[in-house]
Amino acid sequence: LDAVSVQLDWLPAGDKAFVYAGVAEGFYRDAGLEVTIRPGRGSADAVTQLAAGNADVGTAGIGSLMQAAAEGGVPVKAVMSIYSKPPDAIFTVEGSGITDLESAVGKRLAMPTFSSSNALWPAVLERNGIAPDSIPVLSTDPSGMAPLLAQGRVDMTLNWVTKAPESESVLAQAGKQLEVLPLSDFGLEGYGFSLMASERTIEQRPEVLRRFVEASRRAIEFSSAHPEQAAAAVKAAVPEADLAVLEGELRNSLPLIDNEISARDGLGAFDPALLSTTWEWIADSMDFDRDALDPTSLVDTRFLGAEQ
Amino acid sequence: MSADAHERAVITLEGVGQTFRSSDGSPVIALDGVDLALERHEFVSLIGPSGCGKSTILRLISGLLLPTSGRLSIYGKRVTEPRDEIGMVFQKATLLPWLSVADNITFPMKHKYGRVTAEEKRRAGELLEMIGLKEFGHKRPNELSGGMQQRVGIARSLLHDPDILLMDEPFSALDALTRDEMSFELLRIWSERPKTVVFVTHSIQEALLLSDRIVVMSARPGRVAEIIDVPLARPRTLDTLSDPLYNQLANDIRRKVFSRAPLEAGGEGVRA
Amino acid sequence: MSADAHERAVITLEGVGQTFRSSDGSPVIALDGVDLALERHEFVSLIGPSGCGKSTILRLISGLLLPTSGRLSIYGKRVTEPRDEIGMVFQKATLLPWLSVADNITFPMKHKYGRVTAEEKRRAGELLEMIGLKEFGHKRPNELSGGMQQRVGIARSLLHDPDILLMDEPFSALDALTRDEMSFELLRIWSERPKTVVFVTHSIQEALLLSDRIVVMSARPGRVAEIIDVPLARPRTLDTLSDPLYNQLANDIRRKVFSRAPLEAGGEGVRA
Amino acid sequence: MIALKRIATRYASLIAFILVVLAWELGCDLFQVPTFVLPAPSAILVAFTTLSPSRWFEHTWATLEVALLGFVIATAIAVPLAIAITRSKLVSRVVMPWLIVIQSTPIVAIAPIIVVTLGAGVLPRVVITTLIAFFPIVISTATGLASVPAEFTELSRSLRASRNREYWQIRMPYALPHLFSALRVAITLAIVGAVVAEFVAAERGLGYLILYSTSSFRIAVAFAALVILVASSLVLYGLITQLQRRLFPWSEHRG
Amino acid sequence: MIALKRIATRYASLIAFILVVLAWELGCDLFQVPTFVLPAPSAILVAFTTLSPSRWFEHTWATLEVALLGFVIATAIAVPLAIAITRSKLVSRVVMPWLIVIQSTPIVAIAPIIVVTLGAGVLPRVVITTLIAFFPIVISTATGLASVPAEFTELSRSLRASRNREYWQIRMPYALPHLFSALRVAITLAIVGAVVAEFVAAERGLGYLILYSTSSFRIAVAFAALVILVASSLVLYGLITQLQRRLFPWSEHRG
Ligand SMILES: Nc1ncnc2c1ncn2[C@@H]1O[C@H](COP(=O)(O)OP(=O)(O)OP(=O)(O)O)[C@@H](O)[C@H]1O
Ligand SMILES: Nc1ncnc2c1ncn2[C@@H]1O[C@H](COP(=O)(O)OP(=O)(O)OP(=O)(O)O)[C@@H](O)[C@H]1O
Ligand SMILES: O=[N+]([O-])[O-]
Ligand SMILES: [Mg+2]
Ligand SMILES: [Mg+2]
Repeated sequence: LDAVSVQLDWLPAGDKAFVYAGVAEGFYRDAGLEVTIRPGRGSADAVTQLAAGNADVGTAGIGSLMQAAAEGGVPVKAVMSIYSKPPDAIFTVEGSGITDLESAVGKRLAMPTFSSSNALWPAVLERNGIAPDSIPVLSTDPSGMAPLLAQGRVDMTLNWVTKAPESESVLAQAGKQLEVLPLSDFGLEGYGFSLMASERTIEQRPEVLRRFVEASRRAIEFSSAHPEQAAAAVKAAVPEADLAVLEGELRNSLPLIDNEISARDGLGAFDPALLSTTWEWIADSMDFDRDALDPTSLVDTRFLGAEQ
Repeated sequence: MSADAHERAVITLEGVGQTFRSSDGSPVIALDGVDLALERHEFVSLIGPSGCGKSTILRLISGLLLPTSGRLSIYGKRVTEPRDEIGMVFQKATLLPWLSVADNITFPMKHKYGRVTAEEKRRAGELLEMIGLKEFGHKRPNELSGGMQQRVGIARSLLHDPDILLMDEPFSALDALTRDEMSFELLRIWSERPKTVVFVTHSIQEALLLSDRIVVMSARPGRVAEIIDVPLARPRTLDTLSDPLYNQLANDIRRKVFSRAPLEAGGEGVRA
Repeated sequence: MSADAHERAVITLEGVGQTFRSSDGSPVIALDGVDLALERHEFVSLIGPSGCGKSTILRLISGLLLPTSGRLSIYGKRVTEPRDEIGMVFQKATLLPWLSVADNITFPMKHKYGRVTAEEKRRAGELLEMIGLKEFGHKRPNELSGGMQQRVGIARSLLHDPDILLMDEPFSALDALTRDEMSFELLRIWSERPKTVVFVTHSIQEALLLSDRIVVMSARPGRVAEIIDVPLARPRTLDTLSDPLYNQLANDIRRKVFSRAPLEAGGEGVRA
Repeated sequence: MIALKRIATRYASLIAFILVVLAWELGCDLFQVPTFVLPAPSAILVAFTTLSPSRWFEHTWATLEVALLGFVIATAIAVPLAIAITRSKLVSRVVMPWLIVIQSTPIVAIAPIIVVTLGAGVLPRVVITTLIAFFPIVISTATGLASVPAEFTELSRSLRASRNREYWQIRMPYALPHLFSALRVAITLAIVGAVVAEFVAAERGLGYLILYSTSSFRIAVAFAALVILVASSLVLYGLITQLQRRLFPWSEHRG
Repeated sequence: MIALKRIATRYASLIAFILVVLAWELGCDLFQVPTFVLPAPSAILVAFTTLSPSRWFEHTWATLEVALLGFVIATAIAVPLAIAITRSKLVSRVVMPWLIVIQSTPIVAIAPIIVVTLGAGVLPRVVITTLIAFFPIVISTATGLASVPAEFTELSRSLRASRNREYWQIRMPYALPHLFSALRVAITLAIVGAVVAEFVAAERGLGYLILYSTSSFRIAVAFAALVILVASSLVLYGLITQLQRRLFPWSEHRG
């Protein structure tokens, strides 16, 4: 078996269930791979760990990779897209009166201090013709956001749709109902969560990588078909996880994976046009020159296998 | 002592014993059944071998230590804690290293009442002069010699004019001349502002010159071996020192002290 | 002193001065032009008023302090740091509070050589007995009286049988009897294992009983006022104390010391 | 009455503990504090059952192992460093600024470097813990070593002892109360340090569990982990105090 | 030669600093260390220009304000607490365990509570900083207060002074070297605390800038912020040392 270490972008959760399912269901073993999983501390951390050679492959938001590239470059490439839609969303409570961006003006928004969503937010507002400072923003620790919303200290939070189950359970304790407004409804487009590999892996172990990508694709398809089993695979590896939450997270991530775009291009593909759009959102929100880099240079789709 | 004397007593010790529990667990009997009654404005000296409990008696009278047996009272009241009217000269100088010499002298007022009056500062200046350290007021204690530090300790105890003065070998680090000066100064202060004084010393002559009575103690466990009246006239002056009675008394006491001792010697130590 | 004597000298001070810079910035001249030569195995006492620089001289000889002027040498070599052959009794007892009394006595060996031999432990036991604290070996210094602590300090300095012994008022906290005992013990040790001793004291009798010569110092700035030979026969015993010459010498010195003093008194302090 | 008072004094900390827990429980009940803000003690107790005892033990040991290793290494580095600093002005001048630099560098800021350079094992976590715990030991010990009364150092100098012996036989014993007070601070810092290290990089441990639980809003589990963490701290703190009392009884109160 | 040596000693820390920076620069160059791992000093210098001076000042002041407030409040709480603990065995028994509890609670674990209860202003950050900085002050000061020689406390008792005066006029001056060594530890902890607080809730400050920059791969900017942070720490540490030297010259070395 070939050893492959997988760097997750965050702690084990339902949206990463496919890696665990891949191990539990033997997809990786069948592909001749011995996979070890390393939980991470954010996309930037995952990209850095890959760049530094501490892991062979990993998962991270492609925005982080683009940012890293714009800031000087890292020896990491995206080898497979997982989310073809952005996960960013507004969470609010039912009956808050917030149904779109116009009705959000003057309401208080909490966002996690260090999240890739933050930079996108002003750009989304501008595209919708809303002055960014018309919505007061509170930066806070991620673990404070749902409680703030439940307590009514803020009217909405900026979040990922995959995180809805946890927020739901917190709101439920306060007798409130969660309302999710995906930012894609307000024109935000682009790739998100992706499978990445270090250039060293790409150059030195292309065959292993190809097998890993292929096995991962099977694991993703398995997970979207059998969310309960995929969630159970995570639970088996991480006893402190909550099975229901895991499954909820996974289910919430499925529309980001399985949608009209992936139906059109196939799972894992990077459409150059959508890739450019993704980069333009990043460039605009982070004040990079749109011409600073060619986003297609950051992806390497050679490992996607026969289907492509 | 007469019943009358007992009534006039300021400080009374009745069967006072002090047993220390030492770190190795064994008890050390420092004092055993000490009876003593000091009259108002009396000057009493304690003499006795090293380790016989003289300092312990002072610590008991000062209220720093409570007797493990017997009864100790001041003005008829059992002593349970330190009292206001007491001034103390410790065997070690215990000057505060962060205060100047002058501030060390006024420290009792500062510490007791939170402030030092101009009058007290003036008096501290006088005392500094009396102890011969006029130019040393601004220096730190660690810049003084051992004897100088001891004198500062004496000055400190005199500042607040205590009613009861407890002095633990206050002159031990002083040369003969300074010792004389300090003795006569002490007598002057005592006669101007009478107070009850308990004075620990190893010098029979010093005890004779200063005291009304001398309490001779015996070695461990400390007991009162004898109490000797000093019939020398007051005021005592330089002339007292050449009084034949003074020398005769000194010899008498010496004989008594040394007769109880293992080593027979001809005088107060080497001072024959 | 003859050129011959100078040659035999173990410790020589030539024009030694010591000026301290005090915390308030002013200089304190502690010693000024001190000339002194101590012969091998000589017993010399230093006497002088409090603060005249006696302790400072000992600290200079021990190498703990370097003179600010003049030259100090031991065995012909300029002193630049402490030396091995010196034993020191400090004016303050400076016992280590975390060691037992016995361990304090053997501490110099432990500290110098890293270990204490069985022989040294035996010797420490002897010294404990000599200072009358046999049962106190296991106690902590803070459980001893002032005089007891002082005796421990003496025992500590004697353990390693130093060639040069510097003693700063070692008997000041002792009663007359203990003082006598300790004096004769010191003389016995000194005659059995000869050493050069510099002994600071405030007692003329003590100085006479012990020394070959007495160095009388004058007050600040400290200078050598006079050096007095002591013609008393050796060995000195209890009989020495009743020798008429002893008493006459004491009176002579007293007169000399007191003649330089502002206060005219009839004796060594109150000890007329 | 007096007997009652004596009992009250002896069990004061226990009584205070019970009172606080009761007040906490009742307060949560009374003010309807939601569990996602502050779980009641009863909720925390329930949370203990969500993981198997062996899993709890695994997490606890992962953290304690790092904390103890970090503590021991921090002590082993800090004490010689404190000695070197008090011994030589030059060393002090050169080294002190760097110690302050290390101490005031927020670990999270350089965590990626540490993890990147040291890999993913227990090593980076031990290093982080050590970095967090060592500074107070250096400072307190150096202060204790420097505040030895001159009379004791003169005694040492007069004996011409080596400076090593001066340090080990005089300055160190004198500084022990301060060394031990620093060790008490350091053990709590080591625990916090191990947790911080787990926030930065770990797959298990109480810190990891806390991070994991709070990020998924299961505050009660996080508090259960916190309870174990704090209890470990208290026990280790008490052990150090006991050690001092046993080995160096005279060092508790000087004089 | 001797003159040279003297100069070397005086400027030792400067020389060491220059050597380290040079070695760092050359090392990065030689081993081709990528910027996302460790930027070279020259890259950090360049990074300073990516923000306007006024913006740097804004971040720096945001952090220092919190650090200084936290430090002052921590001192104001810790010193009376240390006094209370040494004064009364009962207080010590009841309070100490809770102090250890607070000290060994990783702040990030209770971040939600802090954010939810205290809002998002400067308050929660000051509270966090205070919590992180106060414990070493309590412990060191209490140790200093308790190690006053018996002869001084007897002097005080013999004067029948109030216990307040015993503390302020005898124990406190005696404990000053230890209080100040604790303050030096506390100021560096306060800086770290302010940074940690910014991780939990802030939209500016050097800690915010560091995390923000690392998460967007501007490691050089993060290091530039770190340089300011560390320099502030060094300056504040030096100020406390100066303060001690000026106000309490006798407290630097006792005896
Ligand atoms: N804190 C203590 N713990 C144990 N024993 C003590 C303590 N203080 C004093 N002692 C013992 O009590 C006895 C009397 O001591 P004290 O200091 O009163 O003697 P003293 O007469 O003043 O002697 P000196 O003339 O040497 O000062 C001694 O044997 C001493 O060992
Ligand atoms: N560290 C110091 N700093 C400043 N002055 C000092 C210092 N040590 C001693 N002195 C001064 O030097 C002089 C001599 O001091 P020394 O201790 O030698 O006197 P001494 O003869 O031993 O007196 P005593 O008999 O009182 O012990 C004194 O005036 C003292 O104030
Ligand atoms: O500062 N202390 O040494 O505790
Ligand atoms: Mg005594
Ligand atoms: Mg002296």
